[in-house]
Amino acid sequence: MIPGVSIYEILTVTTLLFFIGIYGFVTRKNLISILLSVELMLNAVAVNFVVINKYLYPDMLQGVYFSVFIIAVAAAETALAISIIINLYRLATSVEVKATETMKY
Amino acid sequence: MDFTYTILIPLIPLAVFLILGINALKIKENVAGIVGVGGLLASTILSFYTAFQYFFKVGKVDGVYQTFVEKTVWMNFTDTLAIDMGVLIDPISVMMLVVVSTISLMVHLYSRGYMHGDQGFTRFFAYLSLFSFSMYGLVLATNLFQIYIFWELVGVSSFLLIGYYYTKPSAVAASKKAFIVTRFADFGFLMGVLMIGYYTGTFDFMALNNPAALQDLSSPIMQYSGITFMGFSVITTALVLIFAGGAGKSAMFPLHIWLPDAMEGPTPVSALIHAATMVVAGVYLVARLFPMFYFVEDGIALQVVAYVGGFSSLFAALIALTQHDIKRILAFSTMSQIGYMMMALGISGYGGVEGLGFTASMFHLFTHAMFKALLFLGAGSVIHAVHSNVLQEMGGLRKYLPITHITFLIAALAIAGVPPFAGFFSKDEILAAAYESNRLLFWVEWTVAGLTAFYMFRLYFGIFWGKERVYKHTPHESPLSMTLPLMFLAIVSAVAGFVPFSQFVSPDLAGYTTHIHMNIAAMSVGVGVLGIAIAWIMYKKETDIADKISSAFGFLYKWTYNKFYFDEIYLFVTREIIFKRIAQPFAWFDKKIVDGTMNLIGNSTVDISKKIKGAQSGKVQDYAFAFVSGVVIMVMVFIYFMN
Amino acid sequence: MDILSLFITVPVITILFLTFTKNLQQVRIVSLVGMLIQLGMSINLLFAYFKERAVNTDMMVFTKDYVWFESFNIHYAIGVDGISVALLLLTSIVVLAGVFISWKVTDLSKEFFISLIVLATGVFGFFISIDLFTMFIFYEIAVIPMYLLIGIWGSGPKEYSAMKLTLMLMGASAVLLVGILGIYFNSNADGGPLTFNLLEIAQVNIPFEAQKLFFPLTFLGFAVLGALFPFHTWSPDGHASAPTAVSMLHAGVLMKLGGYGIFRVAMYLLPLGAIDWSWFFIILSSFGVIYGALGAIRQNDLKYINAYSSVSHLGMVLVALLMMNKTAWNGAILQSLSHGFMTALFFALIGMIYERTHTRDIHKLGGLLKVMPFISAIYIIAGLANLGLPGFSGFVAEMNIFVGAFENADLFRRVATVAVVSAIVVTAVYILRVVGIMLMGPIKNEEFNDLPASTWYERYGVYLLLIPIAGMGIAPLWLSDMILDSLTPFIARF
Amino acid sequence: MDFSSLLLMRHEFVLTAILLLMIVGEIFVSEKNKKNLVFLGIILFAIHTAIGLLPLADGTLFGGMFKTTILTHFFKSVLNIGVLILLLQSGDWLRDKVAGQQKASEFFILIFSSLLGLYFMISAGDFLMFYIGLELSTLPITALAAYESLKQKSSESGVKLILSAALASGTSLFGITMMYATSGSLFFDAMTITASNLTILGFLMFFAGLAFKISLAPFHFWTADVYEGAPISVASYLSVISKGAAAFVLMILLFTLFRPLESIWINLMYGIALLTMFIGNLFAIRQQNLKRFLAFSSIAQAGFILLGLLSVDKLGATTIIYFIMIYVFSNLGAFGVVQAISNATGKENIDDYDGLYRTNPKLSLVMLLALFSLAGIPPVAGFFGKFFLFMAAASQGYYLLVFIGVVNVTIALYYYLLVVRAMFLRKSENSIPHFNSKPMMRLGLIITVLGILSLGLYSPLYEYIFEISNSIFKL
Repeated sequence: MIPGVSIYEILTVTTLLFFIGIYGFVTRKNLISILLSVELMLNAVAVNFVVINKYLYPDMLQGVYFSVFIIAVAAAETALAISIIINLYRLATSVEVKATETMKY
Repeated sequence: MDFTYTILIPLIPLAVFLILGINALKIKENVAGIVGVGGLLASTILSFYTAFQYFFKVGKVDGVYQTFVEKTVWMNFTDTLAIDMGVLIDPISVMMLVVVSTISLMVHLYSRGYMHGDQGFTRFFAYLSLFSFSMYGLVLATNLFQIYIFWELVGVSSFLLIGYYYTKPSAVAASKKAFIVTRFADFGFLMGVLMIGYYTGTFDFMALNNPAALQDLSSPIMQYSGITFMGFSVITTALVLIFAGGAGKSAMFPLHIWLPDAMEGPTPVSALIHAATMVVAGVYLVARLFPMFYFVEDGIALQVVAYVGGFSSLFAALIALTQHDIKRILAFSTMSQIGYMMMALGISGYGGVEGLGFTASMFHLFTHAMFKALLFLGAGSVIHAVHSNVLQEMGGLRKYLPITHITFLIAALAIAGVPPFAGFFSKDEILAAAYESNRLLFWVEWTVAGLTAFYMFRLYFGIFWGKERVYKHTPHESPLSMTLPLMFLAIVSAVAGFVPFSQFVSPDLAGYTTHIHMNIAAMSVGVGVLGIAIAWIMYKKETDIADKISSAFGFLYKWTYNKFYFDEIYLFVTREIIFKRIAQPFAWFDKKIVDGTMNLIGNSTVDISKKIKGAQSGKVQDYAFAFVSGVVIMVMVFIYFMN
Repeated sequence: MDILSLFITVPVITILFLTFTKNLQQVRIVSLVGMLIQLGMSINLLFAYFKERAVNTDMMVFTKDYVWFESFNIHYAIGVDGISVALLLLTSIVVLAGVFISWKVTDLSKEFFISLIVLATGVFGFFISIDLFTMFIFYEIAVIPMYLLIGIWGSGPKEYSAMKLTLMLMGASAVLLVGILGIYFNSNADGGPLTFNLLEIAQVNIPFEAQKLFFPLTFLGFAVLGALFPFHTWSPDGHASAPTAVSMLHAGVLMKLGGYGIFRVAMYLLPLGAIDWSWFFIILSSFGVIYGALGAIRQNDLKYINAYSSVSHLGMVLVALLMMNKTAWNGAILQSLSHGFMTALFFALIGMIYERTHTRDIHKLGGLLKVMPFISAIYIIAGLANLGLPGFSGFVAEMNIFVGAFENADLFRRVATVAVVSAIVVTAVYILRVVGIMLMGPIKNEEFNDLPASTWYERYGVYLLLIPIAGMGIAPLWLSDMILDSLTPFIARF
Repeated sequence: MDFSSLLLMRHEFVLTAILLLMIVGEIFVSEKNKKNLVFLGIILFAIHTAIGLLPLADGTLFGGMFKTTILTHFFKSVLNIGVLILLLQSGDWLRDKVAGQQKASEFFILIFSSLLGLYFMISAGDFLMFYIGLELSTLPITALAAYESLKQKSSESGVKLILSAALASGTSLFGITMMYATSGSLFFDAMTITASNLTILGFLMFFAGLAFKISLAPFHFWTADVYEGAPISVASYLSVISKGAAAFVLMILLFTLFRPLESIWINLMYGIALLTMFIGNLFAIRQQNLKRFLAFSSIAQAGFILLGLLSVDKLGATTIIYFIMIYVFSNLGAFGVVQAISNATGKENIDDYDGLYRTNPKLSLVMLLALFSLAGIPPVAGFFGKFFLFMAAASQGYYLLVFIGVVNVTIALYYYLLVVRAMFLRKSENSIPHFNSKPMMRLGLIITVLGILSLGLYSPLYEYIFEISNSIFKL
């Protein structure tokens, strides 16, 4: 509950954040930065949960818990993704998206 | 009186056919001959016994010949409509039995000599028996459908016999032609039968040929006669269609084209099928339904019969003048004589002396069968001797083939209508009948009588007199097995005329007495003798008159020689129109359009999948984009529908 | 085990035995014995039927009913009437003949006979079942083995033909399935439970709209199998590529499923729809009659000729079915039977000729009557039977069709009738064309002179098919009366 | 508190136990015995499957976060059997190819944890549990997709999978937040779903995430690539187990939680079903690699599953579960054969199968049955599954959709027959030589074949599902 800041502003921000994430996902050339964009999306969601929880339903903490779990899962996800990307780098000596276009049609 | 045994008359030849047919390859020639002839002899005896019993034992009951029917259901169409199988014994069927048996027996005997040494001997006799079976069945038929069934069967046996020399392309073509043309006619016949069946509710002759019912428009068989088709009562239409079937079998104009080609068959076959018996089936059919033809709508259908018959006889006679193949000449003369019979039926009345035409027609059928069979068998004997059937390659054969010569002469005189031979009486009656009822047709037939006499004697002189030809090996008289039938038939054709035919056969089954009509007889004999005389002048000695005349009437000659180009017209219709213009486009349409569309559906599916493969680009970001846009589209669609 | 279920179990057992066979000889013996038993059973069934019919006046006799999927009210329900009895007899005879004819199949023979008998099982099942669901299952079971049979043992462009045939028939079954489901979900129109059972549905009066919607679907679904114009194109290619026995079975029996299904399902269950749509399908099918006949005139491949003549003959069946009276229907059933025997006989003979001369092009053949008299003579007989010569089954069937079709007095049906009748002429033309070119005339190819004569199994196969053709043609009364009597419940619906 | 209630989580506990056992084994078993861990894992899982079949009471735990009903119980057993077959089929591969690299037990650990995730997803009672289950089922598989660390394709598929998965989960989470905002709770029972715009927006985004897992068009693009790159057992796990579970969950959620939005998602399913069927089939037609081929075919199958959703009642639920069950067996059969051949020869293209029947008749017959079952040809099970789905759709009067569906069956039949053609019709001199498949593989295939042959004809099974599928509405 931040005084003077209505839920709408925050939600607008998070929504922007989410779509920036998507935009980044679709446009980045580098796998790592794509990963970062994914993180952006997830964080947007996490913030969403907290805010909705605090502003609309302050009597329970479901949203907060949820955001905690999101953060944890996101961490795991990132770790896994990074390891796979490293493995890919070992094989393709590149972390560009181009390196992942051998299978198509 | 019980005539059930007559069922054996057809069944015996059937049995023979099955025996010979199933092991055609095993049975030896002489065995086959004996079995075949024996079987037919039995049927013949039965037929004559039947005739004797029918006409003399039973005779007339209160002045009318009885009709005996033995039948059993063969197949049910509906509760009321069914096909029966059975035998119908009345004057004309008995008369036909006699004719068929006699000729068939003679031909069987003759064939034993004529076909001697042919490797298909057994097959030939099997076919002959099949034909005899079918013909008997046709003659004895109790209803339209039965007659149609055996009608088809005689057609197929004729097909088999014409194509007997199946390695000869011309024979194959002829047999095909014969079958298909008659089949085409049978299409009409069948339609007629269907119409009769539907509108009168029965196929049975006894029910159909009931004059009282036919004249009373409320009777069950005439109840629908009010319905008209192209201005005629449906019944009339049906009768005309049925006559079309008959015309096909009897080679009436314009369905006659198959008959000359049919001469490709062995000569005995031509004698049996294409001269004496099968080709007159059409006449028999009309005679069978004569009451219907006569009473329905005052015999409009009968008019058709008369004119078609009359025209055909003239048409055929003209063609016969110029042909060179002796069998074809005989074939055309057959056609013309059948035209006579049709015409006679056509102009006949019903009761008493009125029915002279009917009687005459049947009488002529009877006598004609005898002498025309004789002519063919004689011709066969000639061909057997000189191994050719072209007139130009013959001449002066009378001293080589004395018996054949005499018998042939008798037959020729008979057909030319010279008294006291059989032809004279029947032809005289026909002309008399025509004179009474239709002058135009009378004069036509009178001319035809002259023409007949002329071309017959052209043939006769051409073969047996004229200039001596050089033959590869000198011709010799045929064996007894062949000449015996000739002599027998010669005697018959000489005396058959004295049978008091009208006593036995008349439309109303009552019978009556006829006398020679002197003036008409004089006219017909006169024109006949005239024809003979001209032939004598032109062909007795080797002269060039014939060529002069033929060149004088150049194009007329060419026309008649080419049978008025009828074959060509038919060829054009079948080859050019039906095959090229109809069937071929159909085949194309099927291959390209119908099948094409089916394949198109399949191929286009595959093509689409080729086209869209790019979507699976392998770029994870494209996938993401697709994912997001998928969501967006869903949302937009939802918004569109909700608001 | 009841008398009818045996018709499925015996083939299945035969198949099981086949899987354990070691060599070609065993394969032949097993399949022959199995199918002999099958034939024996159908003959036995025929007499049993007559005996039963004398005391039992139900539409279907020997009915058995086992619940299968309770919640859908799907049953394994079986029963027969005169029609199905006749068709069962046809099937078992043709299958047995097929076994004889394919005696010489050596490549993967075990698999061949297995698939052949699987096909037969489907057909048997189809004819005995009175539950739409089981009917549909058997229908597809009968269709699918064709792919392997044509694809593996066929000739010519076999992969193309096999795929085309399978897909077109499956596409048809797509339409059919919609129709069947439509019937099912309207079978509670009178408030009863939903059911697939033919007899129960027949008691319900399905609303007219539903009938109008689902009749064409059901009709088409079956009619494609019945080679209705313009969905016939699978049949010429399929037959041309298929091995002999398969063509026999397919043209002789499988295509009959179409007409039977149309009659038993589409028309019996949806009479109003049938009346409403008949004009349209009469146009198609009567056109198909002429079309097939004319198509046959121009073909040079024996199998194509026969395939197109099948299109024409089965077109007659469809027309007759749509003519809506007992006589025509009787004709249709008889035509199904007679065409089944005749076309099977034709394909058998074609197979023999091809086996010897290695060509099916009639212009390459000639004068066969001299070199292989038995086969050629039978071919001529079959041809004459095919063009409806009295004394053979074709005549009986066609006359029933014609008379029945003629019962309709309105102009439209009259025209259709005349068109159909006129086919007898065209038929004669193409039959005689083949006979003239191929069997008669001089011998075209000297090698033909020393061709082997027909073997015992070929003769058995041929006789097996020839006897019923002649039998039906000479003494049709018992058969046609049996069928006529079974038609009463159908006519009652119209 | 009474711990006996925890027995409701029997599946989860037993599986966790096995999981830990495997880890322990991984740690303590000596190098040369690592191979035998494969047997250990399979045997343990077999035991787990057996235990799973024991009856289980309905009930909820953790205040409704975790629910189990006879239906979920049944479905978990289906998944167990599926995984068991899958393990049997990949056992030889693990022993011969992988065990050398000391990674055999990892495979089990990851598979089991993913399965655990599916369990939680299935019996989730609120979105948190659901989310955890979802991620827990996805992440290990992404690791497994990249399992063959020496193959670039494998890593590539791993990358593609994890990135797309992240995107998907992100999207669905965002949707969840919206629904949370409108309904004020994350507990399914406590949530009051109303057809407000925000809720529907949220639902759609959430659905996208689930659709990704079921690989419905247009969220399916990852499928083919991942399947191709990943090891076959992983591909088959993705296409059979996780897809099936996700479809099951989708059904439960739509039928219970999102019932208020029925009018909306019915149309949505209608459209998606059409799209998915066509996309799947049209792409499958021209595939050469069997893994891609099966990927697209499984997409098409998913499209058929949606037909069942159109009738929101017992019938729909039953047909869907029944179909999934049959689909598990059929697809495992197909994948099994592909794996057997790929293990023996490394060949994965349709052309390589030319003349297979003449060299390996048994395998070809298994493949034939599996493909016919996928295509829906009687009398094998697939036919019944499809037919009943069509009945479900038709029962609501969607005849047009049914028709299109059957047309798609025909298209599908075409490409399945292409494989049959290669195996049976074609002859080839360099066709795959004869080989005897390993005992475990053989066992796995035999089980699938038995399933394919019996499941359809044995009606009591369907009736049983029909009985228990009531409980879905009690959730």
